[in-house]
Amino acid sequence: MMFLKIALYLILAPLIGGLLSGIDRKISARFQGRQGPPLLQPFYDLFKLFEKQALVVNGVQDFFVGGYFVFILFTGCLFFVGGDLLLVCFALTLAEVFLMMAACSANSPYSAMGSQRELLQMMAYEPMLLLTAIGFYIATGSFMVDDIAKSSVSPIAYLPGMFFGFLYILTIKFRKSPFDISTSHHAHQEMVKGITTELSGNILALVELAVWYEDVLLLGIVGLFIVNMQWWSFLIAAVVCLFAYILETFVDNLFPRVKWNSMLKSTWLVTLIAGGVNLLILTLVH
Amino acid sequence: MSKRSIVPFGPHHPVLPEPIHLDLVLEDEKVVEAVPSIGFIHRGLEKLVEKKDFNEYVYVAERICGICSFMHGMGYCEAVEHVMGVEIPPRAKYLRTIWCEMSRLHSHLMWLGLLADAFGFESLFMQSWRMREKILDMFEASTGGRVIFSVNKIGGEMKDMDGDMLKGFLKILNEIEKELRELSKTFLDNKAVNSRLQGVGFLTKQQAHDLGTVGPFMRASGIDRDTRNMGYAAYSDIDFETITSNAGDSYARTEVRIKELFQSIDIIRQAVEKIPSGEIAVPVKGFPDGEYFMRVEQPRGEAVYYVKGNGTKFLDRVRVRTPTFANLPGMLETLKGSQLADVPILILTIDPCISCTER
Amino acid sequence: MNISKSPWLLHYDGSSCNGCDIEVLACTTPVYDVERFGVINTGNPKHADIFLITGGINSQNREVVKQLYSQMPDPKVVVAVGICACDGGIFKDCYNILGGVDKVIPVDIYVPGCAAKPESIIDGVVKAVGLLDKKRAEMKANASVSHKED
Amino acid sequence: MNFLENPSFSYIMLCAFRMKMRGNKFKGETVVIMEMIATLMVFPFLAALLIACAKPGKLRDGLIFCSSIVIVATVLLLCINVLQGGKTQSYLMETQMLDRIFLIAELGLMGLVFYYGIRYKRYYILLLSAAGTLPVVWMEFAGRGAQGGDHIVVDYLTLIMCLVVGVVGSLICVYAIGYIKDYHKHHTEYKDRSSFFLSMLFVFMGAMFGLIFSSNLTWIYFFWEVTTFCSFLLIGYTQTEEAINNSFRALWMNLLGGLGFACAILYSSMALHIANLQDLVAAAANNKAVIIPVTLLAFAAMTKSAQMPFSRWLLGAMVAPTPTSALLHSATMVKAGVYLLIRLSPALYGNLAGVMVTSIGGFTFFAASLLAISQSDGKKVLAYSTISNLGLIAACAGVGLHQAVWAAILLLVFHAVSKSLLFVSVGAVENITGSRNIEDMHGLIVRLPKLAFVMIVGICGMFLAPFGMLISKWAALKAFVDSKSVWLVLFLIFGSASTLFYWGKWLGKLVAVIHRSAQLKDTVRKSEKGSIYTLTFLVIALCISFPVFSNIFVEPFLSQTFHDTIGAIISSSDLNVMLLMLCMIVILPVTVRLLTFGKANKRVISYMAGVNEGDDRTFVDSFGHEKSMYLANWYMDDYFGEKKLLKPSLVLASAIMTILMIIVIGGAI
Amino acid sequence: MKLLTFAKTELHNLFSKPATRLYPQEPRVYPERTRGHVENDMDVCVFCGLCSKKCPTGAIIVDRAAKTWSIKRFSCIQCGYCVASCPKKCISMRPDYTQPAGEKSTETFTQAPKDDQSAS
Amino acid sequence: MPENIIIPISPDSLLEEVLKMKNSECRLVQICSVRLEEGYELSYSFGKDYDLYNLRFTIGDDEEIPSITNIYPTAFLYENEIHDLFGVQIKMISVDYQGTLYRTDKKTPFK
Ligand code: NFV
Ligand code: SF4
Ligand code: SF4
Ligand code: SF4
Repeated sequence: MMFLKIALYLILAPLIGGLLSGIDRKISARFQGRQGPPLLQPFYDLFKLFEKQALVVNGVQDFFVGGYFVFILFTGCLFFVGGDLLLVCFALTLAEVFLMMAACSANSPYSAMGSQRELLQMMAYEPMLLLTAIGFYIATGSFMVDDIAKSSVSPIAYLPGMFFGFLYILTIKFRKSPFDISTSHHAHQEMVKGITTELSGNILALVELAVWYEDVLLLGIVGLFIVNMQWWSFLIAAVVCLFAYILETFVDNLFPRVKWNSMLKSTWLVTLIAGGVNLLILTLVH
Repeated sequence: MSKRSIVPFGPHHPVLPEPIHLDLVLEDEKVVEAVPSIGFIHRGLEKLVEKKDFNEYVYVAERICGICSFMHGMGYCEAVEHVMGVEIPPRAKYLRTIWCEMSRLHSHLMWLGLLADAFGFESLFMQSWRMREKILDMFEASTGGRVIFSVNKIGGEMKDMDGDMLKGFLKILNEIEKELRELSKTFLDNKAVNSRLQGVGFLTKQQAHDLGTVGPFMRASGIDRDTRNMGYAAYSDIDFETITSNAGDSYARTEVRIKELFQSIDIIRQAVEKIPSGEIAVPVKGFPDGEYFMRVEQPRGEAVYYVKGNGTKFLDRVRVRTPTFANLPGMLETLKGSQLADVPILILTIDPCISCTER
Repeated sequence: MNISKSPWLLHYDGSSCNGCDIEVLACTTPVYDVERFGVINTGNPKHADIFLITGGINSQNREVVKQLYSQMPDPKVVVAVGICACDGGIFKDCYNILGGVDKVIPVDIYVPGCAAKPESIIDGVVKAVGLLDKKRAEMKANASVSHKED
Repeated sequence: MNFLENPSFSYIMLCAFRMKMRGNKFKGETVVIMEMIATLMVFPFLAALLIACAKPGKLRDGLIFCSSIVIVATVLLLCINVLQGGKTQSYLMETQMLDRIFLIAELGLMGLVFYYGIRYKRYYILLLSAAGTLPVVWMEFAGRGAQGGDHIVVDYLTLIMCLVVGVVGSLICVYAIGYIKDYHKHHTEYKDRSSFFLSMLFVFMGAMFGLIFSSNLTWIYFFWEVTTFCSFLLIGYTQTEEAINNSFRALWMNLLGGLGFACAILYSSMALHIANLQDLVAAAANNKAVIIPVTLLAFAAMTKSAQMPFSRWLLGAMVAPTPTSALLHSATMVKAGVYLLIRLSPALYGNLAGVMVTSIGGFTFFAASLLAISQSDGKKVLAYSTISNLGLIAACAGVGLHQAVWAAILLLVFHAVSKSLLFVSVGAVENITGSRNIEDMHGLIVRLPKLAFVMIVGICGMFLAPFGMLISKWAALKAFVDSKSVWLVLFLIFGSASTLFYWGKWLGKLVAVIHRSAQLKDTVRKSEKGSIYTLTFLVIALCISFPVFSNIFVEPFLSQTFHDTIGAIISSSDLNVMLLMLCMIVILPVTVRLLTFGKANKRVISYMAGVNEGDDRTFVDSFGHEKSMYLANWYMDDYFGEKKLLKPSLVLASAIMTILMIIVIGGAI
Repeated sequence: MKLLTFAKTELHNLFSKPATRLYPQEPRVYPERTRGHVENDMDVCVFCGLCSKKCPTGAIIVDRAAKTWSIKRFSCIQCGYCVASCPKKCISMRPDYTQPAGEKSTETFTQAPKDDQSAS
Repeated sequence: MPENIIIPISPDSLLEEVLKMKNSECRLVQICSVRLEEGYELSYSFGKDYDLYNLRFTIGDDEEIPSITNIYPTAFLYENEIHDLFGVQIKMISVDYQGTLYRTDKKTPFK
């Protein structure tokens, strides 16, 4: 069963992630009054990148990116086999640190600046991520994804604030405007391409692929707010996930990119207010 | 060692529409020092006067820049006309005025888009450029070019716009005006956008004066000067007021430019109403002899065309002082102490045009 | 899979007058929307497949263009947009213009026009895309040949 | 040679022990244990004496090396012996004479403090010292003190502390052999008093052993004051203006804590008739007034472990040569504070004293990790990180729950090992490059690959899954949630996020791959190397084996202290997952290399906006010249700088502490 | 709300037809004035060479002897100066464009011998 | 339309005249050089409202003129440009690019 789940995740996640990314690009284009690329464009891009020669500035970049890739996959597997949510957060951090180190190792100005910003982003969203896990724990009595998914009431009933907070940091994690400060899907960044500046060809492809895996993982957490014992709750969760994703696209097109200090301040504030108050009430009631 | 990074910014950089280079000294992301370097687009076209005769040079002049192309051609022509004492027909003056303002419209809309892009608002960029396309269509229909027009010549214009065409244009302008109202809300009222513009790149009135700034960049710091008031082309017949703002920051510059968009639409309307019929050019005889400093208000501010002739068909000297050249010191001033994330905005709020600057 | 389905652009403004430059940018905006062909304006040589250059080469940007070109991964295609990029255009007699882009790097596609119209730029890109596939096939063939030699 | 008095006292003590033991009828096995304890308490002082007299040279180095080995061996033997016995041992019920000796030593110590106070014209020191020592001495001599109770207790916590102090402490001493030579080579402006320095390190260890074995409050107090005084001497080692100022700051803060300790002794002896730490904690359950000495002791502990209003002394301690910092931060001194808090923790459960400790601890954790962000001095970052981690340990101890204490102990151990590793590696780097600034560690992976690797291990050990500290943080988080401490949870999550930032950026600096030509010659000495690699090994070994460690040492202690046993804090499935992660990290480089992936890669220069000059080091600047590119990390001084944050944090922490202390003590009276 | 000023435009765009012109699937119809490329009515040309002399980029080569008129399409900047200066008004500006190509080619037109015409 | 006012001065009185302009609240509009058979003709243009005052003087090929960047700091771009393109010797420009503002292959092409 566990291996089946892992296999399913490993196979389906990139498909779903790629497709979502395609939807994102298509809808973004339509928001901007453009025709937009074909739906399968992200896959074309990925295959192309795998076909291309990779340019590296040193020999350790691919090692770090490999670490990033492997640990993102690992984290996803851990989540979908029903592992410990806190450990999922920690493993995700580890993966991100690998990516950050890949950027630093390049020793190039834009990639280094990107890595500092990436760290800052991590600093911004990390509290809310942990708080979400804690929220699940208090609401359902367990950190295990398996147990949380089997609760009798959807956790969101207890965790509306956390849900909001999580959606908020999701913008950072999805690298969407206004929080796409370390690297962006859009061109014209003061960072050039930020952390991915020095990555190219198949190494870049790995990063893209990892992002898809990660997107699915994050949407999994969104879904976790919704699911409960009933089978149909999974359907609702899927719809909510899709909706959350499109919402992020909408937001992406609605805001200018903010500066790092606004990002940090607002994210921490939202964490403190939406998450903290939710936590306070939960502990008082439970 | 220090907590300062030293990094190159440009000449190739995705936020830069054109190559310019800055040595940035950064603390975290605070710009401690910015040393500019230009010359990546320098062609040396002023020296072409030795090879192209003064009539042919119009085509060079309008290729100083593809954004403010029309007024470059016109400014050069007016300067030579002054030297030669040529009076162009009134209809030509009005045609020039209309095209001037259309240039301003497309340039400012383009700038709005680039600014939006600089603060990472892609959809706003798309929206602005989408509107700009309408102006370009108008240009294409009237001049045959979208960015390089080739309608100016010494002594007048080469192409005319008939009544139907002008009427059609007015209709399009009405549409644009409506869309512009909607668009300006996002630029001027949106809190998130405001946070990226307000207080960013502040320049006092005194600084603006001392640094010799021109155009909307200067007017946003509260100096009331607009070269159009000198009344070249048909501006002396047109009723308009100089737009200024006192805030002196990037927001004020946006505001001034947006207001100028509405103003340009208004000027075109007035011009279409008043345009007299008649010839669009007079024949020009002889060769220029003498000198003149011609000043016109480009979208980015006052440009100076200095022409010196010697009585042959080759001029002695043509010198163009473009607004961006004058605004660069002001931009450097605003860069000091700014955030790296603001650097694109600061570079853009002067609406730099490097190919103009370097010629 | 065809590379041609995902051509990513790097745009550098050599010493253009901005005319071609803004037309290239206009291609990405709603009315022309080159993303229809999967084109992304990456702004980073290391991600790009197609190098779009507007304007001619002068003494100061010569090295820059060469460097950007060298930082692009294979296969890559160079498109010279505008007459300036093709042969220096009206500025070719200027003291600081060395000529078209082909003076410093090999150019695969020339897009004429002053300024080049968005439509011709699109045509140029579509042509470039075709070349990309060809170059990749060659690259693969070469790679397998050298493998056998090992 | 005033400091020699300590060792001479200790020699007397050793004799006294022996006499005492002959008098008691112990079973053979216990006698062995007792002998070992006595050795640990006395031997370091003896070693110190010898080292102090020795001239710098091979002989002295050998002496240090052998002494360290003796100490480590004794500690290990002791552990094995006690573990075989399997229960808590307590000794020395009646020790009139020893008590007297301690009191005299106490007075001697006061005399020394007086001497320095007068010599450097810091008269407030005299006041503080006298105010603490004299009443206690008076109480004892006047016979007003409580009698009875064990004087020496050995339980699992003692063993853990023994291991930390013995093993880590000895490694640092060994490291110091090589370090101090280089130090004086680089700093010819300071007088070479290395023998004194090295001997003080041993005195310190001896005092720590004394402190952790003692159970009698007066004894603990004595050793407590010895560590205070020792750290004073060590911090002031270079005798520069700054060093002296900082050493006095450390002295007065710790004396103030000592004063609190003295008050606690007075109160508990005279009002409660309890003279022994364990008894005091045990009495907390049914005697409300116990909270007063407990609060005072907690106060003392927090000064010693540099909690927020008192954090500045630890930062000042940075002026001393690195082994001092390593010792103060990891194995000794500050650990004495949190050790005491852990001992007290059952008495802190669910009362205001506990609230005081948790809120100060939690706040310190958060504030210090924010402050660390703005630091570029490697040692200062380490210092703030120490303060912050101690805060976390204190908070855990203050919660007073089974799980929390588990976390506290593991944090203590992991921190000791990782932090000392970091200190010694920073020290080694400093000796080679002449700078301990993190900015200067740019590209260390190329310049000094081995040291960089070691440092990376240390840093990962501080904040990354699946390495040490994170596991304990994880347990702490669970404990906070379970105890419904919302504030602590918030402090912890925000604090960890900041922790992530400052470690992450340091890590980034290290791994930057710079030009080969920057490679440096690795001149780390043998002794330093030995110590560094052993510590590295320990960090990794602990990561892998901590469940075993927890099983053998921590859980038995907890079931003793809390009289219940609960299941594994971290489930075995999670442990497996983490082990898997560890394995993945290890095999990753191999797999990446093995996969065809990356074979066709082509090396190019990095992107520098098109103006890169030849290689990655320089670019063409605005004047057309070559300029070297330079990359610095973020410090966000405007937000997290000391100027911005330090004062408010200190004020806030002082306010919390004062108010809570007044409420607690006032309420109890 | 003051944060969502763009939402209206955004949603409007989503639900209306994109502004994109589907070039090249749908060919573009240019306005008549568009300066695309120059063409010479070879029958009228008298090979006076004025166009060649005036052309700012030297794109036109006139060979009187061979009766050829060539244009370097990849040098022509569509300024229209040749059109304006041709005494016979045989050069005209056409809206459609020279196609991009891999090589910079020159197009040469030869005047058909006049007598041939009358003969047929 | 306001006229161009050309004020002939001697090269030695340049700083003095520029200072006068500064004191009467003029802004620097531009500096322009024209190559003569021998030497250069320089115009320093100052603006007040819509009036344009041009200080005009000629110098010989090897003559040196002082920089006005002390009075008008923004003149540095103009002065560097004139130096790089024409080869006019200007003393003590603050921020002197020393010929690298325009890095042309052919040095001082207007000379
Ligand atoms: N700077 C500048 Fe221009 C304008 N407006 C002109 O003179 O854009 Ni290219
Ligand atoms: S080809 Fe024409 S429009 Fe394009 S850059 Fe050159 S001069 Fe400008
Ligand atoms: S100017 Fe006209 S007639 Fe003369 S050669 Fe050219 S095309 Fe022929
Ligand atoms: S349009 Fe202009 S460039 Fe083209 S051939 Fe005619 S004169 Fe020459």
